[in-house]
Amino acid sequence: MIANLPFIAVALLIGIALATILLKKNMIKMVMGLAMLEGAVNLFLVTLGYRENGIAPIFTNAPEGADMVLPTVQALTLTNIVIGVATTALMLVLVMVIYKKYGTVNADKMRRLKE
Amino acid sequence: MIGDLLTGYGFWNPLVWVAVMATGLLVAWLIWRCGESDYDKGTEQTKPYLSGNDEPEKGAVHIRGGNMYWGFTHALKGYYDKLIPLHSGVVNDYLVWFLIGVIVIFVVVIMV
Amino acid sequence: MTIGLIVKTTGRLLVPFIFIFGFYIVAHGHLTPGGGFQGGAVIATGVALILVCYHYRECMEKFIPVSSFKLVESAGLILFICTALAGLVVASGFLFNWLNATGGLFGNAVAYGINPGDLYTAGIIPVLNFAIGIEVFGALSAVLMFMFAGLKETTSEEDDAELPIENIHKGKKGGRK
Amino acid sequence: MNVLLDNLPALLIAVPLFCAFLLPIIGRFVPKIRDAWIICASFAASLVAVITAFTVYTKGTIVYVFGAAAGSPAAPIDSGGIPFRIIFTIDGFGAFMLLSAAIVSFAVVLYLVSSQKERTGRSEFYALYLLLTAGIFGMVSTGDMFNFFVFLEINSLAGAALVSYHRRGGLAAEGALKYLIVNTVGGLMVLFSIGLLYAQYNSLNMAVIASQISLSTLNIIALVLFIAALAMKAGSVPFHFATPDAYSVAPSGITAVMIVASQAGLYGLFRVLFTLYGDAFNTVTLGWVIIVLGVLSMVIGVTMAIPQKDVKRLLAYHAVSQTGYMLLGVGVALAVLGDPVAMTSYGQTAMEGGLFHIINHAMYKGLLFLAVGAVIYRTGVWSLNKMGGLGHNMKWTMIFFLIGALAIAGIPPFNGFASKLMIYESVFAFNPALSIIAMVVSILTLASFMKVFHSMFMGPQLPEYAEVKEVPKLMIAGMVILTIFVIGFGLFPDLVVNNLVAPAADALINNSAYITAVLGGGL
Repeated sequence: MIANLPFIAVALLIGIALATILLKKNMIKMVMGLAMLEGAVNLFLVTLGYRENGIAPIFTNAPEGADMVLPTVQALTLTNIVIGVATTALMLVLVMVIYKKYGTVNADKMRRLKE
Repeated sequence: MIGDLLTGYGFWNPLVWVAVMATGLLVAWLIWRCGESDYDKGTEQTKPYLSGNDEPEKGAVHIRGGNMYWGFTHALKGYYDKLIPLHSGVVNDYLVWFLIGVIVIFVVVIMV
Repeated sequence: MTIGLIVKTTGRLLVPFIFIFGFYIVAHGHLTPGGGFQGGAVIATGVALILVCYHYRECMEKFIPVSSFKLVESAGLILFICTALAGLVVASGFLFNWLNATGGLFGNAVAYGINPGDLYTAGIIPVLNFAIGIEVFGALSAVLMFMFAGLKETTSEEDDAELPIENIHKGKKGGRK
Repeated sequence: MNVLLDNLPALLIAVPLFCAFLLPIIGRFVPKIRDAWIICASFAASLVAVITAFTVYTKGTIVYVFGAAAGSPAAPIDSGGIPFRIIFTIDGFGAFMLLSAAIVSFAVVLYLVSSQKERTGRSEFYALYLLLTAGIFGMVSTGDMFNFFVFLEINSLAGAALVSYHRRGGLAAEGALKYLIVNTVGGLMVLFSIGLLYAQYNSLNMAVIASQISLSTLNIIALVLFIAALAMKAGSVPFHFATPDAYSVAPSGITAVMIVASQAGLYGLFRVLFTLYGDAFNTVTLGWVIIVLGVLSMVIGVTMAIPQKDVKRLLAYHAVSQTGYMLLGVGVALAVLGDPVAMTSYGQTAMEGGLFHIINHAMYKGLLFLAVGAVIYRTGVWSLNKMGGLGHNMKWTMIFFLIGALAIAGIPPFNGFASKLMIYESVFAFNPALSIIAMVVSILTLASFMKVFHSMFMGPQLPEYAEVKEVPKLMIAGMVILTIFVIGFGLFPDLVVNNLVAPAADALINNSAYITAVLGGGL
């Protein structure tokens, strides 16, 4: 049970994030939902690499025979964080431009491109 | 032979097609040459005849894009009335469609 | 909008420490948790502090203009790709660790067993960390500056002249970690 | 020279990135050589891609290990047969996509250099363009799942930033934001599925996963998310909504490259379906899923295109519609993958038709977008209702547009006909109704392009467009390159199919060849 707790948290986070993205009309809140979705995926990846009683995977700090957590997933998470920063920043800038030009950040009003 | 694209049933050879079309055009042109030229340039014959009316302004005779296929969209009105509102332009709806697609594909793959 | 003298002075005093801490994170990226992106981001928070303490216009006049940050960003990226390409020239492999265990720059061999770690190891990895640190520092600072610029009411001409340029800084950071 | 030839896959990424990173510096200090630099850079990148593709076609699959000496095996001896480095695996299909991306990206650069002359922020624009190119090249050549995700995100980010470049009163930002949000959700779903696969097989390498994959619930969830997310990148119904929004507001040259970028998503979809999940699944069901997606895309895309008034939006809906043909052809091949008799009698042809349509679509849709962009460049008008009589002043543009329109409608002897014929005949053997739908869609495409051609170029010269001139020579040059390929592929389809498309189809059908190339038959 306790080992599955992070996965339950991942499921909850994905649920909350999807609800935010699908239901909120404010674009800033949608961007926040996307960031939360990204956080959920990051948590999922990090959890995959956890091993019972594992230590941080640092070569020079490792005692003989100690279990380490997997470093690969941490590298993946880090990369995803970097990508997430870029994505979020670009989305926020686009929202800023839209706010300047349309005077609103409401998704229902942001529909000059349709049909 | 060069240019033969086998399609399972038969083949398609664009080079032969081009040669046949070129021959056909050549023959047509030769037949057209044989006729006698029966109009004189610069006379009434070359002007458009619109039941005796004057030629309208240039902008007025061009059929604009929005007026074409009016009949087509009108005939399929029921279909278009359903389809066009789906493309609502609201980004939440786009993601709802993504979720629906995921669920439908999942159910299909699991069930079958 | 004016900012008080206390805030300005405190900010000015704190910034060097933030920079040094960021530099430490970058430099120890191959030994402890950290590395180029994290360190660069920490350094960029120093820039953010300056931006908050001083006004955007004032920053542009007193400190460095935003176009310099773009050059810094480009320089970091070029250092990264040149290090990677040098592996191709020196040792016939893209991103080959051609400095590792050669005794030269960052060229010490890693000792076995528990030890505090030697900064002078790992070959090109610290070099790449520095490259990314420089790049992230430049890019994030430029992003922050553009965003601060966007907060102000600007005339439509300024608006058209400034904003399209900023898109570049979002697309860049995906490729490395 | 040998060093360069040994490291072609690395150069594929390094050349565009290096040139892109240097662009802001060049733009700051020596802006005069910027245009020459971007043309040279794009030429170099395309050249590397073409040489790589040529090497793959002549010598077989390339496996390149990053960080190791060139030519070292993917799985080092002391690693227990598991490849742990980032690996590029370029087989026939990857080479085929590289070729199509290389041609289009170079043709578009010539066009952009001329059409962007009066715009601001060009250094960053071209840097992003090269980044997008690198993203496409990376997506189609990587052999590592996570690396694929990274390039997918680079592709989406650079694409969205480029879409928002010409602002048009906020419209471009709106299109870019929708495109980016939708693609970010898709990308995160891809990453989630990669996590699911990594949890089970402890590897990110496609070949390792493919050699061990089995039919479990987790794998089905991952597969469904892959299909939906990558179909969204490719712009297939019902995930297509953001595609027309983004394509219609992007600068015209960029839209032509976005077509290739979306096809990289298609590459990922086929790679996952055939190579990764190759033998583990009931491919009949999956094949029908893809076929249904394809048919929906074809029909809804073309029927939405007919009433459009914005010319670029109309073309974008046609892009959705044409994606359906590729999905249909490859879907039929997937449905009969387990049946050797059907596979040899028509499955192989359907596959080749679908793949051939990918490169054809990149060429003629690129050409159409460039031609329409040329008209917009001179008139500044997007609406079909306001155009007319431009054929008097823009004769070359008209000819190129006509060639593209005939090719997309499947009129012989252009390239669209060859691939569509292969799809019709093979799909007819599978299920006649699907083939008839495909033909009807083709007719509607022709009808729609009649409308565009008539309302743009035909009719008397309108007074408001009396001053319109032909576009500059470099823009013409970009269109000429694509026209050459449209006509050339149309006149010699057998050479293209036998030499370029058939190896790609074989690479997809025999996923064991892919696995053996990476793992060396060890596992």
